[in-house]
Amino acid sequence: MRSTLKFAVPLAVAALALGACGTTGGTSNTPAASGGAAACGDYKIGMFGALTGPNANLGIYIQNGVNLALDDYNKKHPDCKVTLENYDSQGDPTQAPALAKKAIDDKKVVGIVGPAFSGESKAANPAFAEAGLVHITPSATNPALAENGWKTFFRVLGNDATQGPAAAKYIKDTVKATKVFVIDDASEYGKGLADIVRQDLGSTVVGNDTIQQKQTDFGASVTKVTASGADALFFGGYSPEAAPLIKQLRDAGWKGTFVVADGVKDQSFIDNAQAAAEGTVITCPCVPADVAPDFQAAYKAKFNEDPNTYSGEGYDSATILLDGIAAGKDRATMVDFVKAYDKPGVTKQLKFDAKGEVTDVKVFAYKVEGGKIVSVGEIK
Amino acid sequence: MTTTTNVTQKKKDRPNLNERIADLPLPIKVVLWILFALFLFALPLLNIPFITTPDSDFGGVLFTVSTYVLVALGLNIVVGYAGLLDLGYVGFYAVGAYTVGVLSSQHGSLPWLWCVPVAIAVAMVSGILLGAPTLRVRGDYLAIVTLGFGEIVRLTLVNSQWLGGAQGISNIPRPPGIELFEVPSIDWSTGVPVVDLGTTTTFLKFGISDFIPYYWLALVVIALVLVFDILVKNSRVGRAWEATREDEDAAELMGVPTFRFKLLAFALGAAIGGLSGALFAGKSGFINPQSFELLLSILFLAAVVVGGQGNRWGVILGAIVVSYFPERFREFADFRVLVFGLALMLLAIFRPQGLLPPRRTLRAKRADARQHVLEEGEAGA
Amino acid sequence: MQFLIDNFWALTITGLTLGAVYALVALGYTLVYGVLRLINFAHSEVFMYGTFAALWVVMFLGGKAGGGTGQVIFWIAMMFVAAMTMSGLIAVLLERFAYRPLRKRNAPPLIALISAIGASFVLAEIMGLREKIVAWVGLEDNLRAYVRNSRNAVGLPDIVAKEPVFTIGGYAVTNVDIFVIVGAITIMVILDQFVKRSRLGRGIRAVAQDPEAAALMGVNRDRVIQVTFLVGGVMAGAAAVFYLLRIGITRYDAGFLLGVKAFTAAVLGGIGNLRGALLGGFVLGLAENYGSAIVGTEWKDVVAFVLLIVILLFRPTGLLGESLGKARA
Amino acid sequence: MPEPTNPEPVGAEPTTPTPASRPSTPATTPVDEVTEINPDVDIAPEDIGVPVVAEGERLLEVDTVTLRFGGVVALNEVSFHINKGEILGLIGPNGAGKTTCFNVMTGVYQPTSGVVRYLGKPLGKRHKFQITKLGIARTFQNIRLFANMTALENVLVGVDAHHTTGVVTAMFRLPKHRREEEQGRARAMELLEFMGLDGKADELARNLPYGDQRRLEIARALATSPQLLCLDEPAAGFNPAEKVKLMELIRTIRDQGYTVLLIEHDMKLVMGVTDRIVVLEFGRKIAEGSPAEIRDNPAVIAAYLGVDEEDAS
Repeated sequence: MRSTLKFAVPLAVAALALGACGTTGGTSNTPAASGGAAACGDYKIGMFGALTGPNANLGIYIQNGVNLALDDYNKKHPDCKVTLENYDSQGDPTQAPALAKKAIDDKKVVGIVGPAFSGESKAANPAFAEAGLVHITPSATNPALAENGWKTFFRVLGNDATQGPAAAKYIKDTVKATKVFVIDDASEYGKGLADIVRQDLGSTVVGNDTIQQKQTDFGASVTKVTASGADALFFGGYSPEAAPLIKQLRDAGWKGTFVVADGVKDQSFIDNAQAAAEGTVITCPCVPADVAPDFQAAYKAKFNEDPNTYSGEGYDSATILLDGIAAGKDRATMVDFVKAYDKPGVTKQLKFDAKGEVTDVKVFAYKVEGGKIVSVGEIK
Repeated sequence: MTTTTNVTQKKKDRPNLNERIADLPLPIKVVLWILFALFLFALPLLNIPFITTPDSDFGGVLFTVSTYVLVALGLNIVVGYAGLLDLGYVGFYAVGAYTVGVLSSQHGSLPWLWCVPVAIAVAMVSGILLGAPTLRVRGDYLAIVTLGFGEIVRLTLVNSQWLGGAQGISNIPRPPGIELFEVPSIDWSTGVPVVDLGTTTTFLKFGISDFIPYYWLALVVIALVLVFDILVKNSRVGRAWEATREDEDAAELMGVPTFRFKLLAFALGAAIGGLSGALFAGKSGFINPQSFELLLSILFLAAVVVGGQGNRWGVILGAIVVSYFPERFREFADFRVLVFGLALMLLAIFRPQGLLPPRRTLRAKRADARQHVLEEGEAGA
Repeated sequence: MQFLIDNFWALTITGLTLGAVYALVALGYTLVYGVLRLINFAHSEVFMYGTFAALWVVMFLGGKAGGGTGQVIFWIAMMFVAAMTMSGLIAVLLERFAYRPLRKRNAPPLIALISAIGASFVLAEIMGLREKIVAWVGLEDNLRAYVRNSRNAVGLPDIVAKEPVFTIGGYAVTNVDIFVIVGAITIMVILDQFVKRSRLGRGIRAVAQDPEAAALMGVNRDRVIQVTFLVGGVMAGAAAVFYLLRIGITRYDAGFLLGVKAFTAAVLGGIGNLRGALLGGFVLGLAENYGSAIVGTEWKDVVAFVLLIVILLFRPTGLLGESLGKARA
Repeated sequence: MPEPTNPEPVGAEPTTPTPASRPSTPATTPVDEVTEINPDVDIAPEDIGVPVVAEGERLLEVDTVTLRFGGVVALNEVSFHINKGEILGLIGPNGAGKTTCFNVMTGVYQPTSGVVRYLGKPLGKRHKFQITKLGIARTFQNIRLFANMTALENVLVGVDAHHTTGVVTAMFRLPKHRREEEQGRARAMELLEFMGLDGKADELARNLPYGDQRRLEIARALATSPQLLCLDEPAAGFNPAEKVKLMELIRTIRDQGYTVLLIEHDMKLVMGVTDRIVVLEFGRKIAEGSPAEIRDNPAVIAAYLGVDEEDAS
């Protein structure tokens, strides 16, 4: 006991010393706002998603988009800059609630871009909804998220329920496959999507398999696909598994069409699968980059690479919130602002329905050709 | 029993802290304990600079820390007392959480409080089911068997739609609360502590985003488990565990039914793991298999070993280190895990007995040192 | 079940190639366990560094699809050299910094596991952060191709064209399949002979059997331990090359899962037993494939672990028992 | 057998699992002050509900027991018996099968053929702890104390053999727990006092001097209130003065009502303390009789010829 007391005294002194320096170490490293304008609320927007750890890729692509939007805004509003507050959940639903609470307690945060994944969304969104803090997800595609009655929930991309039927349609009408094999990765995203495709394709599905995330050897799945005689394979999952899967399939001499969704729309898929990636069909509820060349150029100038999966969605989500700040909205009034929003973004027309889903959802088909992902038009 | 070795006599002139506390009169000790408990309860409201996590909600972090503490106490029975290396402890944690999830949301609508005893029971039974056939394999084999168990549990959760699959289980009810009064927090932003009436916590409202009441609940549960731990450890049961850990064959030949006691340790450990899982489910309202990865088992084990296996205060400290530091030092961002790994290595090298070694090793060391001195003395003479 | 019968050979051959990788990595666990009685938890990272070394050397040499036979052989040879060197080096460093200080302090056995876990985090994270680390040192311009997207998977250039060599039961066995299986077994036989016949091998066996007696007989224990780690690392390096040729990609966290599997294989065969590791690896590889065929791919790992538990129940020291110290190792 | 059988060769003790629990070896521990026992302390076996035979009747009987490990015959049709209240010596050169015989009698090994009868009934297939509860206790050739527990705790584990306190009883501190704990401590302290170790009750076992460790092992075995106390080379590593003390101790233990089986290398000690002696060689019994008979038995002399008993171990 005495140790605790002894310990407490110098701690208090240290705290006072810290306090004298002007910061408590308890607040974030926000640069002091310079503007003295009355309208300037010294606002922040939050970026909620995996920024470190094994799932960080996606989060960083989104964050890049958000940063680009912030740069645009701050260039236009040099007296009243908005800063970004990162809530790095590592994609882990266990960490998400405490981070959400942190964001809620920081009254300067007027809106959140994210949460990036569906799992962490389920853990964090109830708290946001309770606090009335707007959250626009650029990447969580689970359809059920919109069904929870969260008034603060918005999604700037089509959910799996819009993409799945489009993928099925493409396989049926364009690929004209008669025997389709469907594999999912047991993830919320992959399985959800694959189940919709299975349902829509009905009897043309000749076989099913489920792999696990982080699996690298697909010997048994490859045997199942080749033995089924399928001429097309739909894979619901992400690029780390898609690359070795198609590689091992091609090594085993399978010649059919490989169809995947937006989780695989990623340059690393092509880099890793190389020749095996050629001809892969990728569906994505995202507008081809050539539709928004300015965004692409700006992104490339800042980050020295092409915009990646969900960078554009990140940019759009942040832009909506920044427009709200420019319009003088605060946390309480932001919800209605977003609800009424209707402007073109870099990925699509940004307008939401009553559930918070974006209304203008187009699913595009892409193809891997010559080591590049090229658009082959909208799936109608 | 009082110790009357020359060690204590030699140290009489400068007694260490533990001994000084032990020498205090009982009423003062009780008062000190109460003050300490109050401090723990008030911790998330005090917002003490430097201790409070800057980048995540302190109440939420404290809750996470307290689940780790609970888990570490449970695992300590298995690893520290009975000497069984368990690398799949997260399995029981998951069983507890999912039992609550299934009964209260997925396939039923029981209130949380009813689910908790069931969760404990189911976890305990799963511990017995795993332990009964496998506790006969020894040492490191047990490690891989339990690791396998943890993975089997996780993969079953991922691949079984009945258990919600990868989507997990949402809308798990919260613990019942009574809203009595508001507790203000302390604000340090001006440098001096000021009572902040704007930021308050409702006493025992188990809400969606205020985690402080959950932390209080967890503290109470920890206190209960601690009392249980102390009572059981200081009995025939605790001695039987220790004897089994020290020398299984000799223990058996001294009349200890070692298998039965190992199984008991396993079951009790599992039950406590299940209890913390149930707490976690009640607090987060949503669970999915992602929260029960293999890595967590390893962190749990690290908590026990880093703290000092076999010493309950040590493993509590270990659990705090393992769960609090990564949250406190979020500013390391991407380098967090790297730094954590380095810290584990350094701790292993410089505190091989753990942060708070169990009494037995401490005393053994002291006695060894004394013997060393004696030998040197003889050699010199 | 019918599926398994129909595709028996396809499942068997692919299972064996996977098993070969498990077996080689399992050797590292088994050797270290035999000598030190500890689970070298960080061995998975030793393997992972091997995969990167092999990959980088191919990138450095400009390996790509369509090389001539001589070129391909040269690339693969260099992959082995690079991976074995890297893995061996990492293993030795691991011993030096994570284990030896503990041994000197007579730490309890479990604490070594913690140190190993720490080392495993450190090694994996260094690889996962290589982009930032290289930028720190200021070499990002020179090394960009090697460190880009360091949290992402990286693919091996298609240096080997997989050609069917012969067909068995409807499955076209490829050159890579044959290379992996035959290569792994050859390396195992060489190791077996090394441990059995060489002076160092005898030292390893002596320490495994009775460290104190070995010390009295003049065996330098530290050196033997170092050699054991080195040999285990080199084996993991070889496994890394086979893995890359078969799977084609690697990632900073690729070691973890494979390490768990390889350790399972080692225990399955009887940890501390070299031939047990070989047998355990192959059994595990086959079991995973057959299991996937019968109960579904999603239960593949469950099948592997259930098999392990069942085998340990009936043979508590694994299929072949613990015997690094005994003559038949 | 449910437990994995020990694959080690005949007579070898199972090795201790971890180095931490290995007690210090006699070579490195200096022999401290010789602890005196207190023969007056009453340590008579407690009534543990086991039927007791009358003084001089057969307590345990080894009936044509054979034990094979693979192809090796460790015991070959060995028969002898122990009477209540006597001190029986079991001797033989190294590798004669003494410890193996011992292990058969304490249930560590099951005989391949033949039977061990205890109180007239076959011992049969039982768990080791059950045999202890029946009243057979043993010490170990190479000390196997619970190294990181105190001397008192070591003895308490032995006393606990006949206790039934479980988790629930302990958790609620039910009267049974309190009663068992009080009685147990009293008995344990009695035993420690008898051994002259009462001043070291709170020392860790591993820190005790070698002689005290030996004595503590005996105390721990006595704590299980055995009908039959089996001592496996209790004099190993002792100097002559200590051996004399040990003889005294064994006699006192017998006088307090215990039956003692003694395995020993040291002929002088065995001859001096035992009532009867059984001699084994290569797994066979070659002689049985009073010390005087054994001393003159030509087969025994042949077996021991050239073997220096003092250095044998």
